[in-house]
Amino acid sequence: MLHSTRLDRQAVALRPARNAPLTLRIPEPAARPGEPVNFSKLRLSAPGAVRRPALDAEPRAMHDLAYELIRVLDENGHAVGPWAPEISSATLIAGLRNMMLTRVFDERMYRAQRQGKCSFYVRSTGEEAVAVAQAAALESTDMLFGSYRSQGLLIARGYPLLKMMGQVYSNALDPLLGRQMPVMYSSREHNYFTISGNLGTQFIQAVGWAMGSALSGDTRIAASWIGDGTTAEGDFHYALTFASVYRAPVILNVVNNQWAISSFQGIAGGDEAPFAARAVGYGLPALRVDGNDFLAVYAATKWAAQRARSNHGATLIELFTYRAEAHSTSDDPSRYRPADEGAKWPLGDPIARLKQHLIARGEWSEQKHASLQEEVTAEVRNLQKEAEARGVHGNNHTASPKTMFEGVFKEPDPRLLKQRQEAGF
Amino acid sequence: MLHSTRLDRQAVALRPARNAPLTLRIPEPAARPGEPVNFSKLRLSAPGAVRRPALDAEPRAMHDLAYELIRVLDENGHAVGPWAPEISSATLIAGLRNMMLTRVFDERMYRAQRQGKCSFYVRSTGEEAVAVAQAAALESTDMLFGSYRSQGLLIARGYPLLKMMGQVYSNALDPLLGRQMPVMYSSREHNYFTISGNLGTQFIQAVGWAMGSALSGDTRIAASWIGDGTTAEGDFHYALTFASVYRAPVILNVVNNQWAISSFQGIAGGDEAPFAARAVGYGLPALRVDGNDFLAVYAATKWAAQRARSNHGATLIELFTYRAEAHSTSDDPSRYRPADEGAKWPLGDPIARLKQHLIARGEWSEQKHASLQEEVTAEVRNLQKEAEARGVHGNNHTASPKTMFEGVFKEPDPRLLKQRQEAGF
Amino acid sequence: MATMNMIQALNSAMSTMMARDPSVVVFGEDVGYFGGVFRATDGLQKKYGAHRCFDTPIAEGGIVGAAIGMGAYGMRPVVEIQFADYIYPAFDQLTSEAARIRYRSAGDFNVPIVVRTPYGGGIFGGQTHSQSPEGLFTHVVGLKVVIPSTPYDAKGLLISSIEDDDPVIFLEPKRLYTGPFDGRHDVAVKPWSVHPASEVPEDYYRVPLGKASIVRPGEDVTILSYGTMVHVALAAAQESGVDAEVIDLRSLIPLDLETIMASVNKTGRCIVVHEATKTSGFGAELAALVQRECFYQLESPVERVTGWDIPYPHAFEWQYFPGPTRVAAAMRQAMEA
Amino acid sequence: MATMNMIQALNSAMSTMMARDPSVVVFGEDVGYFGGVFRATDGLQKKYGAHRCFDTPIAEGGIVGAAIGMGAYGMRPVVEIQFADYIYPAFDQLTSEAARIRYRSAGDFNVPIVVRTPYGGGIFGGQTHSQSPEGLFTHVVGLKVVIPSTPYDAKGLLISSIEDDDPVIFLEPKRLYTGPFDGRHDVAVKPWSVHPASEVPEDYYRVPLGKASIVRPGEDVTILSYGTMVHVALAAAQESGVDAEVIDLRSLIPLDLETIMASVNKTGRCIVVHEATKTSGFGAELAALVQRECFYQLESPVERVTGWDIPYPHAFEWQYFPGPTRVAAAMRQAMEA
Ligand SMILES: Cc1ncc(C[n+]2csc(CCOP(=O)(O)OP(=O)(O)O)c2C)c(N)n1
Ligand SMILES: Cc1ncc(C[n+]2csc(CCOP(=O)(O)OP(=O)(O)O)c2C)c(N)n1
Ligand SMILES: [Mg+2]
Ligand SMILES: [Mg+2]
Repeated sequence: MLHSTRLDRQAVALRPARNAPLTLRIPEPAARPGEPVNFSKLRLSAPGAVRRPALDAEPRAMHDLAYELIRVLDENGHAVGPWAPEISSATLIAGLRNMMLTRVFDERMYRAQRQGKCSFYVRSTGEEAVAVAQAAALESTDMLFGSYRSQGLLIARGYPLLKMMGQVYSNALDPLLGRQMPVMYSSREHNYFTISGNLGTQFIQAVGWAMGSALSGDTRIAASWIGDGTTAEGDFHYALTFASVYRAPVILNVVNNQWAISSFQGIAGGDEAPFAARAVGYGLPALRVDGNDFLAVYAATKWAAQRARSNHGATLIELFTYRAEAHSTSDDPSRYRPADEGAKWPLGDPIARLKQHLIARGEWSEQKHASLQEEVTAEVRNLQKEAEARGVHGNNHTASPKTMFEGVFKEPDPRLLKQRQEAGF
Repeated sequence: MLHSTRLDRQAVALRPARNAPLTLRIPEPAARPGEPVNFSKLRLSAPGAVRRPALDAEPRAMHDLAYELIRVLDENGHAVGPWAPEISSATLIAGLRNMMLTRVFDERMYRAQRQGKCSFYVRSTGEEAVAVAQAAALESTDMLFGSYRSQGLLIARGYPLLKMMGQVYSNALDPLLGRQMPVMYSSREHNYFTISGNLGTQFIQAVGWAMGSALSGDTRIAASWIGDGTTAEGDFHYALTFASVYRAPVILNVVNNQWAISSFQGIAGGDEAPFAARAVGYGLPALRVDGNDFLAVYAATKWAAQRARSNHGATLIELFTYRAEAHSTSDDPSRYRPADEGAKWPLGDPIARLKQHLIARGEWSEQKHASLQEEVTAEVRNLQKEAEARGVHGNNHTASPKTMFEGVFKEPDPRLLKQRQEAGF
Repeated sequence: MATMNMIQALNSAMSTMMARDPSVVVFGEDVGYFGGVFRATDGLQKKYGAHRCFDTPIAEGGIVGAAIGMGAYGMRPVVEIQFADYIYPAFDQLTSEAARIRYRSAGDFNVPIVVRTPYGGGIFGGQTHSQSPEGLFTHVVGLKVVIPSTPYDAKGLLISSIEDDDPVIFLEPKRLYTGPFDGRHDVAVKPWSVHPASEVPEDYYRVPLGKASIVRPGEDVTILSYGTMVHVALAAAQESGVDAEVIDLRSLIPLDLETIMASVNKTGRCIVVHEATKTSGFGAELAALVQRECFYQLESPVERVTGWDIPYPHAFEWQYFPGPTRVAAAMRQAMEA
Repeated sequence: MATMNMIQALNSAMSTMMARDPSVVVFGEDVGYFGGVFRATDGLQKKYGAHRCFDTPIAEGGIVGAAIGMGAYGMRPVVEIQFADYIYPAFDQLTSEAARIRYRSAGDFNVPIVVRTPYGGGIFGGQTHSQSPEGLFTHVVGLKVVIPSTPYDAKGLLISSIEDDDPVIFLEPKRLYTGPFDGRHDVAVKPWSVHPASEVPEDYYRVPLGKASIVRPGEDVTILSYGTMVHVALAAAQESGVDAEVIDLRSLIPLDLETIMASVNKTGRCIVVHEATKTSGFGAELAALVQRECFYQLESPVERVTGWDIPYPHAFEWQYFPGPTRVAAAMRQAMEA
């Protein structure tokens, strides 16, 4: 008989070759505490060097952009290259102000936490351009699905700082009735979706929202933000898949601030390919942008928004930036990265760079800047006083505890009526 | 005052432009029942046309391969181009036999289901080369994480058909004691991981297994298979992420058989980019291969296996094929696709094509083929008789029901001892 | 009025709501052109267009996540998870998001979605086409959990669920799709058409959530059940000769505790019947509630007749399934205790 | 012997096992170089190398899926989910895979993994850093669920869990990491060092799974609890003046039903205390079991003192937390019933 089962098995079951032992690669950042900072592996492009494709360009013809870095501001603060946006000085100054406001707000809330006045805080220091420039590039009716580090979006949309503080302090001004941690804001009025403590979930929700808008023949688009670390979650994949399949009008932003708590971006796969490149496999266009360059962020976001509005679907934007401070008030970055890494970040500080540009443009001065700095500081300080007068965390100046039994469902829950009685409220 | 909050808000809150209404794209296949088949959108390359990169090529330098189609067999059955593997005729004939065995086995089990002898069955008709050629390219000690359509792997590894039938019939021969459905095989002895009914879960498990092997300095690699539809699950994304980050020695296969039950591959995003292209964003190399070309599948798998064995990490392989029969015995494809789509599949049938090649090679003939066909048919028929003598589904010839209370945990569970008593076993 | 089986009734509920409310959209794996592997969405795409009823990628977490976003936009998505066994990839979106969004946003946003999914055994689906995960969802505050047992209720409850402004997990006893299966697997199953609850209005109507139904009044022992097990309990009452009061809960969350208490206070005995595994199943909650609320009226302990604490074993379907014989035995035992 | 807090004891357990068994590997988000956000894996990477203890991508489903594969390979992965609130993305891998692989493969493969995760409130973590999901896992057949309440038990139970050949969900009461918090949040918390169970051997030892511990013998009422609530129950016993027998279950699956029954048969009263939300929490299962097994000995209904059926509200941490006052009131009430 030509082929017995036994023979086949032998033909298939090759003898294991004497291979060298396998090894596993555990990625390590370029520098740890005590070591000199090392940015030699960063993929940067020169300002103005990256091409700007047509709004209806085929994603397949844009792969290169996932590996470049769109930069507009050069070393002297001049806007150069095809991505230099048409943008009024008024808009830029408003953006500058909102970034400064965000930074001052962050600093003061951070200090309030250190003084025990709130339970927790997350700063967005160094990343202000991401939120503020993107808010400027979008329409106020577009829906934003942010993260806990997206406060700049809300500030740029004019959400009352007093309400933000109310939530940070969990006091009587807290619009969320003490139910949420600081920084997990929500405002339907400002088209700002309720922030989740669970990473990544908002990414696919934003796609769903955009699908709803498109199904309804509406004109509003959605945008969402997640961190470099969070790209590893399933929701990231769902978002890209659904956005691609249904050509949903949504902007999907990855804020690559190099760190996810103590894990550098290589632990999420960023060393193997830029996060922007993830878009390639889904047939989505990707833009990789200097996140500390207000003009570049603005221009890239405008491009993606216009593309979405004209029914060309979703864009993935990687915003390349640096988390200049600790992850949160629970974190101490000196344990895992060189203390001076942030200060030496080669793409600088977004506020300083926009200021430089405005001065180069002849629309700004050190003096104006100093007085604006004073103004926003005073604004925040005054509001803070007002807010603290209404209570701080832990001193029971929040909404009545009986409210905690309400609003799980739209209709009152009989179980909770009983439980509220039992609790004595 | 230069900037009031009110003013800023206005600067940012652009008036909604009068955009055209948004629309949502719902993908549709090229043809539905009653319409002529339409393969105009298929991305095919000519046999022999695709380059073969070095085993240690940078993934970044291989993107083109995700969009090409590796084909070795030309229209006349000749092996052409750089991917034509060095492979003995004995191995090819063994492969041919295993494919034929798989097809006959599938047909007979399918008919047994129609006769009410088993509860359910899944055929792999038309996709036999995927499993059989890949098994031939791997070592028998490599660990396989297959799907419910991977029976060809197990057959090629010489797993006793009688045991497979035992499981299909849930009879006394069932090594899984009646606990699993037909087709969800498991064999530690054959390094064949227990098949899950839940799609996709095995993909990241395979990566974990490979990580374990690499951590242990072993030489064994892992391979896993999922369908085109299943690429949308989170586990797909986890697998690619972990494989990329840790450079795990694993082969990740997407069997693109064009359909996921009634959904064509465009519903999983396949119209926007080939599934192979998903690898790009993770910095993984991708090969896109004619899944009905035994030699191409073998060659691509060998390449990926050698790459993994030499510590260059994972490869994503898209196996481009066609599900020639129904999804399962619960399905009726005439409701959602043209009846003749399979017959007209431009890449032919894997068995016919390998047969043609062997004849072209001078190692085979119509006669030999016919007698081999008879032989495998007889083998399966005889085994089937033997198996059916030990019982078929529903006639209580399986293991004792008391076994169903065993083996949830390694140690006996006191709850289950009680419950078994209560059940009267 | 028309005669419908449960699939037809569900289809009719979706169709009715799609016609009434343009914000109702239906999607899930294979639900579009094909009409779903159980045919529940048959014809909807044809009738209302691919934009109202469409296929999705195989990503349950994505389906539910997208539905949440769409719900927040203002639509009322009705999504299908092909089998309840495959709902776990969506567990995070359901638990951390759908269930919490109203509360955490203090009412700013809400999630008016329905997640339909066939559950339960009886079709030789093995471990991964037979599960009854309802107990898990009852522990997640913010989710409603609804399970019909007849075509009439299926349509009325599904309409109420679609109109509900909160997320509803709508579990469909797949064994009941085509007939009122009572667990007697060795006799031919009757079709729905011989059952009065197959008379279903073709138009809009609601069966409210949170109202149980007493499907068999009785004096001796209260049987709490839902879905397939309602019919099993009825068969068991007959088989046992015990005058059981059989209650169909219809929705687990919200729960009609009043009806339950009134019955147990009357009968003094209670048995919970479900197909899910025993430990920490919803039967545990029911037993805990009943022993607490009716302690001084109880003449015997609350019993649970449930699936065993094992995965649903393919070949031992009927040895796993808590059929009428087991339920009847429990009834008789309760009477003796 | 050394004096350890719970974090140190857990660290010592992992270190002990990594030294003994090269197949033990530790991974999770931030657990490598940094040593974990709660410092539980501090120093392990330095001591055993990056291949034994390393960071992972933020993908809980990926972490557990990879651990399952590694376990099947022959390793004993001990993975950390940063907060129990983030375990849901891994729910499918835990439920459909880890829990089922031994059974479905008839013993061909098994999953000797431990999933460590901090749970519970008391740190003003709000809705997503405070949850107690243990009840869900007790419903999943094939998973063991372990919860320590002292440093000594934490190390001994973690070692038993690592050596166990089946998947173990190891829930760590994060509020107990640094001291035996008893719910009296308005007084300074004592450090572990003043508690006898902070005496922890530096070497290998086991505390077996499935054996409860009677932490306070008593005659009047049985308190069933675990984790943080054990200390709350002790404080409540003191506050109430009721002679409560406080039982620390230590593992929920397997459950030490014998110890529970013996105690309730003695006291005739039972209160279950947990921090998780009430409906379908593990308290339901315990109440259902106790009323069934001890029906004729019970003098009052089994009571549950638990978290309310709401998400953990950030500012109302102490109004949510079932503290000693609520437990004491339940004790007195049980005595009056
Ligand atoms: C599902 C889930 N897993 C883990 C966490 C804990 N966690 C909070 S923030 C964080 C790091 C996120 O990093 P990245 O996505 O880069 O965002 P960044 O903080 O840098 O803005 C982690 C792990 C969480 N909140 N949710
Ligand atoms: C998690 C999960 N979701 C859904 C299903 C139901 N289901 C079984 S097979 C299938 C289609 C899979 O298609 P594909 O991945 O292309 O593989 P193929 O059947 O074509 O080999 C679906 C949706 C499942 N088994 N598991
Ligand atoms: Mg980050
Ligand atoms: Mg397929």
